[in-house]
Amino acid sequence: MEHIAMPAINFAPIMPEMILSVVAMVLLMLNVFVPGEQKGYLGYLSLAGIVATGYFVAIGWNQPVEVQMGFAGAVQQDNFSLFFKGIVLVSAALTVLITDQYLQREECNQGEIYPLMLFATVGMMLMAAGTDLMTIFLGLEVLSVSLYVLAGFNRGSLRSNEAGLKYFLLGAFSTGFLLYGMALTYGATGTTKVANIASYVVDNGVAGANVYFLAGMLLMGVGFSFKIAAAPFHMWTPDVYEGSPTPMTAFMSAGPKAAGFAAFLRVFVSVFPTLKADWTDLIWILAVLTMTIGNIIALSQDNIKRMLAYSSIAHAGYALVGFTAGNGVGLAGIMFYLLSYAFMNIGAFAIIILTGKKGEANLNVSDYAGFGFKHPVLGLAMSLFLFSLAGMPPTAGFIGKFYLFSGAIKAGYTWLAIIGVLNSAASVYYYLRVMVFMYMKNPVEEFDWMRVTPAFMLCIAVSAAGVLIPGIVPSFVFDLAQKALL
Amino acid sequence: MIPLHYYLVVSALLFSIGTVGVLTRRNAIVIFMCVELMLNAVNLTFVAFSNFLGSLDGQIFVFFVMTVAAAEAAVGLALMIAFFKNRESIDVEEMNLLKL
Amino acid sequence: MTSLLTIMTFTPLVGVFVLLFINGRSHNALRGLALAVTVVAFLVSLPLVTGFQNTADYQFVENIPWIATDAFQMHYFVGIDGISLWLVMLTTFIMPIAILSTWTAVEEKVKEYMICLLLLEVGMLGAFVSLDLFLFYIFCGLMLIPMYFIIGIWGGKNKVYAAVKFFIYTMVGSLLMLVALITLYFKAGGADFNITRFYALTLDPATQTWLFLAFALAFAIKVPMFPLHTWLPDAHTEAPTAGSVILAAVLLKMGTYGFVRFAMPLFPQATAQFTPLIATLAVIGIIYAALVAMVQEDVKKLVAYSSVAHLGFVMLGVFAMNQQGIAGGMLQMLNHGISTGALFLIVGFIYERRHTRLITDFGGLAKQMPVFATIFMIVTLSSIGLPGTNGFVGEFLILLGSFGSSLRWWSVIATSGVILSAVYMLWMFQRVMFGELNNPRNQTLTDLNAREIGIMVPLIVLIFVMGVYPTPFIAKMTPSIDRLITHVQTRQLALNAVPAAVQTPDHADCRQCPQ
Amino acid sequence: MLEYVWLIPFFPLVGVIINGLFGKKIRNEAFIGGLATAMVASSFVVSCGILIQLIGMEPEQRVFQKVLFTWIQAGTFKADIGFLVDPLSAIMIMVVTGVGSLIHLYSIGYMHGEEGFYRYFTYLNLFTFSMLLLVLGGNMLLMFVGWEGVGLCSYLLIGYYFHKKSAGDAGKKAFVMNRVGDFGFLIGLFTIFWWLGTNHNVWTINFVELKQASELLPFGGVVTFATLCFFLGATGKSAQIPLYTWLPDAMEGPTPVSALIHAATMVTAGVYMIGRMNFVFIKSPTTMLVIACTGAATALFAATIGMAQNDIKRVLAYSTVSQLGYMFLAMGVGAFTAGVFHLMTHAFFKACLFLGSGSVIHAMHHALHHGHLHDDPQDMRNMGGLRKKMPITFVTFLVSTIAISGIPPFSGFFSKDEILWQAFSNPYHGTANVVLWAIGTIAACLTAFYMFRLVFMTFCGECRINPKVKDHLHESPLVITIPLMVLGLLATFGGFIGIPKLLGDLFGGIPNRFELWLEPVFEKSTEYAGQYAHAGTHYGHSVEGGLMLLSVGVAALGIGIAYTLYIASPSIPQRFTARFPGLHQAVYNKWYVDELYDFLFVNPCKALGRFLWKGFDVLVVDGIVNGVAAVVRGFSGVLRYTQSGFVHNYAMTMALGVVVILAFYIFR
Repeated sequence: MEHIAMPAINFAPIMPEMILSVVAMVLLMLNVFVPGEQKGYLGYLSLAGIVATGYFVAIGWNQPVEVQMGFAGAVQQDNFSLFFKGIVLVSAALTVLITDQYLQREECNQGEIYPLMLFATVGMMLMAAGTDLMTIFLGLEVLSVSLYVLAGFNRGSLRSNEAGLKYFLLGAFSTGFLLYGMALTYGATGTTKVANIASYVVDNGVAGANVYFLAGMLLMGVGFSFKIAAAPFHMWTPDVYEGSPTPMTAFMSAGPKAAGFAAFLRVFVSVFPTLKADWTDLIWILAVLTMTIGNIIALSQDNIKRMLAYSSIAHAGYALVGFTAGNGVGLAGIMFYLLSYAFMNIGAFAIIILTGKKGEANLNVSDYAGFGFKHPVLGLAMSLFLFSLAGMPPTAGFIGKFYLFSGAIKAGYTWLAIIGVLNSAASVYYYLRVMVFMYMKNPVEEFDWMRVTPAFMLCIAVSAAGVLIPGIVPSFVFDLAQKALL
Repeated sequence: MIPLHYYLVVSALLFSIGTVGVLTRRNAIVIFMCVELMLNAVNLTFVAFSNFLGSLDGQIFVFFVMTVAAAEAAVGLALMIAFFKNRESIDVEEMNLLKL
Repeated sequence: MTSLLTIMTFTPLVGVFVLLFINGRSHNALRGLALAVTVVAFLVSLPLVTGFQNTADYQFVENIPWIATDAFQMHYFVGIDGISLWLVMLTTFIMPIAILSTWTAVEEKVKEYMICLLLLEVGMLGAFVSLDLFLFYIFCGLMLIPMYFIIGIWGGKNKVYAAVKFFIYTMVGSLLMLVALITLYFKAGGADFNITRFYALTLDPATQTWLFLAFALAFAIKVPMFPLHTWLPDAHTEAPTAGSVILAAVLLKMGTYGFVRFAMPLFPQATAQFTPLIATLAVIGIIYAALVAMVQEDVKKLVAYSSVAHLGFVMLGVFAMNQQGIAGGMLQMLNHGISTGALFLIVGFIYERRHTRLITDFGGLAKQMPVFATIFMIVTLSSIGLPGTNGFVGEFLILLGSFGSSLRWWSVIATSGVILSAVYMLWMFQRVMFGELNNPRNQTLTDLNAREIGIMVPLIVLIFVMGVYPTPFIAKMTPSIDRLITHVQTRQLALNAVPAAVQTPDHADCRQCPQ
Repeated sequence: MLEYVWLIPFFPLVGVIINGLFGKKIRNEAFIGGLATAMVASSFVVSCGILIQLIGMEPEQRVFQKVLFTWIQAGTFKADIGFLVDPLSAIMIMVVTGVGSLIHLYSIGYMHGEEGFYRYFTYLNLFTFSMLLLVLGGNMLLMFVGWEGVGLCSYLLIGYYFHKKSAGDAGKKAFVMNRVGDFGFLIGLFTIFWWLGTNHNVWTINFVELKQASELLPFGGVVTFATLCFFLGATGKSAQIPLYTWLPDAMEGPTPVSALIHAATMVTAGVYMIGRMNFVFIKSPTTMLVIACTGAATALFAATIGMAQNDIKRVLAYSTVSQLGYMFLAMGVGAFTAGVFHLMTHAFFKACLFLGSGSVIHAMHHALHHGHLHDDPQDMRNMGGLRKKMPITFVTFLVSTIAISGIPPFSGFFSKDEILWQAFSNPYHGTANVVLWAIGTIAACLTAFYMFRLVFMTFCGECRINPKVKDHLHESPLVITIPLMVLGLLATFGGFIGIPKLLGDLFGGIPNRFELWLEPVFEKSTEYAGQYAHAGTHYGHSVEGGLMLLSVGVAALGIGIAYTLYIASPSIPQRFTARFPGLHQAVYNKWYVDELYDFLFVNPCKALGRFLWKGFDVLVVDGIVNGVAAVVRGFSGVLRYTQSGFVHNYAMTMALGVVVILAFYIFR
């Protein structure tokens, strides 16, 4: 029997994922030995792990292709994936900072949450780096399975149970579509590697007329749309976001959305560029529906978590506007926007956690009456995040939207940009509503139960910086995004 | 040899049955079973294509899908148990705390 | 000094940072500091006037790359010309007055209030000095936020409604303008947002029409022009005094200034095309607002509607597109800033004393408050454009200019607005100040104190100075206005000469462009 | 001296500043009043100097301009702060400062003890300043400044007793009506400016330059439009139909104010303006006819109302309106000199009449106040027999009444007769001349009637004041009577500077100095008139003399009727009113014109305003805005129910989405 030649494996592309997985497993072990009230230390450890991972992400920037490629082209740590990995790590890191206190308050102090988050992060990074449908699928599933658990993490809470179960059922359902799409694509092209599919498409002139191929593309689109919560595949979002433990909501709204976009873009932009005319129709319909439905339903929400869930749907819609444009500005805009969105949304959720009471109470918009003056700094931060979500200058939210809509206009989708800005204008109403209560109503609560720990302050400060600095000097972030284009 | 289309039609039918099952059944476990049916329909497609194309990729994919399905089942059942403990039912119609 | 504009614009921002570190309870320190900061900003701005050359060039220019990516080049490009010079001065001048006016009116959350005011000043100054369209947009947006809080937090009974209405109204317009702005950018080849480069552009008429409409909508909301004015009475009525003053004196000018600086020179053809429409709306605004003002029961609302009428005059003058009209319009912007600002201060004075603004609650105040009566009278007269006061010069030039332009009949109708303005202002004055002093609560009113008189004196002086000797004001803006007119008219002629076919390609082609 | 023409308006301005800023602190009435009077008197002195200097110059050189600085310059438009001295403005400044000084002096006595004494004198000085700007202004815009300025002062002074609602209303009414006129003035200015500019590249509003450029103006057409606009301005300021209703109400102001503003100076501004721009007006025969007709109609109409009023000042007010009508009649028939002449003589006798009535009211008020009575001190029915109590007032009042009635040789005779004669004989209006003349003559009869009615009711017969306070009626102090006497003298002899040629020849060739003096001002008019006026009939001296006698005759007739009705058989008026109650009511209520205006303009405006506010602004515009918001919110409220919470629905939506997308792609 011949030697099975061990292929030369380039581990560099999955270095970040490996490190994070190892940290996650170590944490899983440690968790057994750490007593309940000190699970917070696991958080710091995972933060260390994330930082270490971040280091490897950073050094991967601008490496030559042979260093980026690994596993026979199944993963590629190109700038594109690195940017998304950055977004994912940022959301993970920020979320870790605000988790512990929440868990203690809700008395579901299980250490497993950290490894699970890290695994989810690994999955997301894999999605971003995957250049094979298989890798993407695996990454997506690692993410999803972890998220199902995270959504239902508060076992004692029926709402959390319900969120987890709903997410699970619908997620699995959507996985079916995604997989079917992958299978059909595989059938049409004979390969699962993104690059090979692309070249096959070009070489054989496969076009929208090929039923397998077309159906495969569309079904994959559906699968990814579910992940990024695009209408009409968004319906899980409000329920799951509302029911999940708040830090996990923050996490879910930022990270997985970014990862979903990474995979979505990877597959559609690099595989089907010649079919752009075909898939653009799909994307703009999704964009319009997503923006509009998200914003309009958000208008009548009283629960701030649920409101932000709808707002997150709307934001996916804005990003899809950039996707529709499909040009450099639009796509870089998506990346810029998702990064900014991670900062502003997690920042907002951090404050929501602070002001919440045990049992997920005190989450109504009206509960914020007078908050802005009771806690000026937090109020200011919250206003900043909300203004950024609303897209007011000089925040990153504005610049991001500016890029997205610019992309659309550049590509000739001026009307789409107009729908986008009208949506933004409508969205202003519900963001302002929070501020109306924060500043313009007399306080009902004293907010004396709030405990602002340094970790929280760090999270909020970093988020605020992440919102404000790119808002004023966006060049460097946007430059990175442009260099990260596929 | 049985033409490819036969397999594909069967798998499409299976997929559709799974989908309809998801849409109509009330018991969460049964719904999940239907999802499994959808996944297996996809598996069938993969294998059929793999065979037809003479490429192993599809079969490898199937392994992954099966593994993932198993993991999903584990997590899913755990979630159902947790829900059942609190609600004493796994009827999806009773999952309606979160709405509007 | 080359960085004068930057220093001026960001002085209040420095003030904000200092304010952050002051104890929120030491109100007088907060007020004093805010006042000092605005006075410093005013002093810093004074060399702008003395150093201003009477040419059409942009002066005190600073141009620093700001956002420099492959796709977008935004510059921190600031400078002033005759058109913006006086508006900048108006802003720096009115701010200390606004802050002084709130000395006793705002007793709660003083720190936040002052911070809002100072931030507002940054936004306003920045918007006036921006020569980069993107920068202008940013500053415009920046302005909205503090104003929103000022109305919403320190406002009256219906403050939330007013604040949100103000914000969303303005947002809708400015967001559509953003789309137009980006479109313009790509039409111009996408190099940067430098306004002078956009001026040089030749756009096909269809594009101009759409872009003009978007710009015009944004600015018309800010002006506000009929029928987009309904946010104004609410915002004015609910805002605290300083808010109303600034809103009237400066924020509304953002709209008219936007027309002069952006909408008209950028889209000359469309300007010509829409002149009748805009003029019609302006004239309707003049008459309509006057009629509505006449029957108001709330003094502040009345003044707010008078603002609509005044700005209708401004729009009419600006669209007359001749020296007299535009100079009058520009002058009227300043006049309106001073007179209406002063009127809001006056309303603030009596509101602070009586906590009501209903006309029927007053009557006969002249007996109790003679100094106040005199000042009120002067300001009222300025507002109705009595010769010798500033209001006359502006209104006269506007009407003269529009009469000599294609807007002759509009001008005639607008002139009749002069009658109506006298009716509603004097009637209001009569009901508030004249008559029997029969309300017992009015019988204990005190006359203005030294601070209040001190606030009003500079305004009164300006009312007369600008009424009697407006020459320096007009002289400084004349070259810029000339350039504007020449620019617009040569472009209109050039475009009429070129057949529409040889224009930039329609953007439908871009869809196929590779990214 | 001419160089110092700016001093003329400057002095009153100093008064304004000092009294306005420090008057409240000063409190000393003698100082405040003295200062204000001294300032106007100084202006008078300067004016005299200028007049003397002008007289010393050749007639054609009597035009002098003094530019202080450029006021407004925008593009082709330029307006200076600059003064124009010519024979016309010289007369006007003499009248304004002369009569003004006397009235200032009078006011010191009349306003004694009033609250806001300083305010009164500030306003009065401000008025003088504005009026001087008006008459001295070297261009249309500066004239307009004065024009509006006097309107403002009128507003302020009418509303001087601001605690009275009627005073406030009257002030506002005056201002608004004036504004209607100003609207016309501005449009006229615009028209002339742009027409000359665009058609002949002559960009000016300066009177001297306009006079040169008037060659370029066409007859009729645009000039008719412009002059009609200007005339609208004049009707507002000079209380002509249709904008006269403010003047009677303006009597709410203190009486010296009525004398100065609403009799002697401000209300004649319209006449002055037409005189100033005669070279434009003359180019439009249509406008001239309109002016003449308006003037004549006003003269008659106001006189009818004046017959039935009981308030002493109201009678005088309607008389003023009526006399202004004469002046416009004169302007309209191209007798500019006669119009200005009547302006001057009217200033004398009407100021005297008003001051005299003021003296009466002062005395009445004093007496009634003493008895704590609340009778109206201005109502003539409470007066009577004051002749003995107030001899000086009576005499001056009487001579002025004779003057206004047009009895020779008092001043009014010369000016009024000249107007009537010109109305009859002018070459412009053809057959309309007779009508104009006839109306003027009838009005002259009525004038004599109601003026003597006034004198009889006030000064003659039984004293009808409450006997309790009868003994408290006194003659006014010297500070009041001196101005009366001076004005009485002027009213008596003022006419001699303008003796008509017919009479002058009779008395040994006395020239009509007034006409000669003003000749250079109206030279262009004469020139233009020659270009279109038809030769007309040349009437002989006999006709002129006959008409003169006739006018004296009708005046005498009016006096006679008044004597019959109010002295000889006082019961007739009662019987008359009993017989024709409707007519009397209509006349007494001023033909219901105020009510008509309320009905036509004021109320519809208010109703429209209210409708636009509540109906349009709030319902429609805001309704749309809020409606959009409400619809979106409502939509939101409905749409959120799609989020039913049931997994089945969610899955179904997804599945449907998939199907729709696939179908879309398959069937597209």
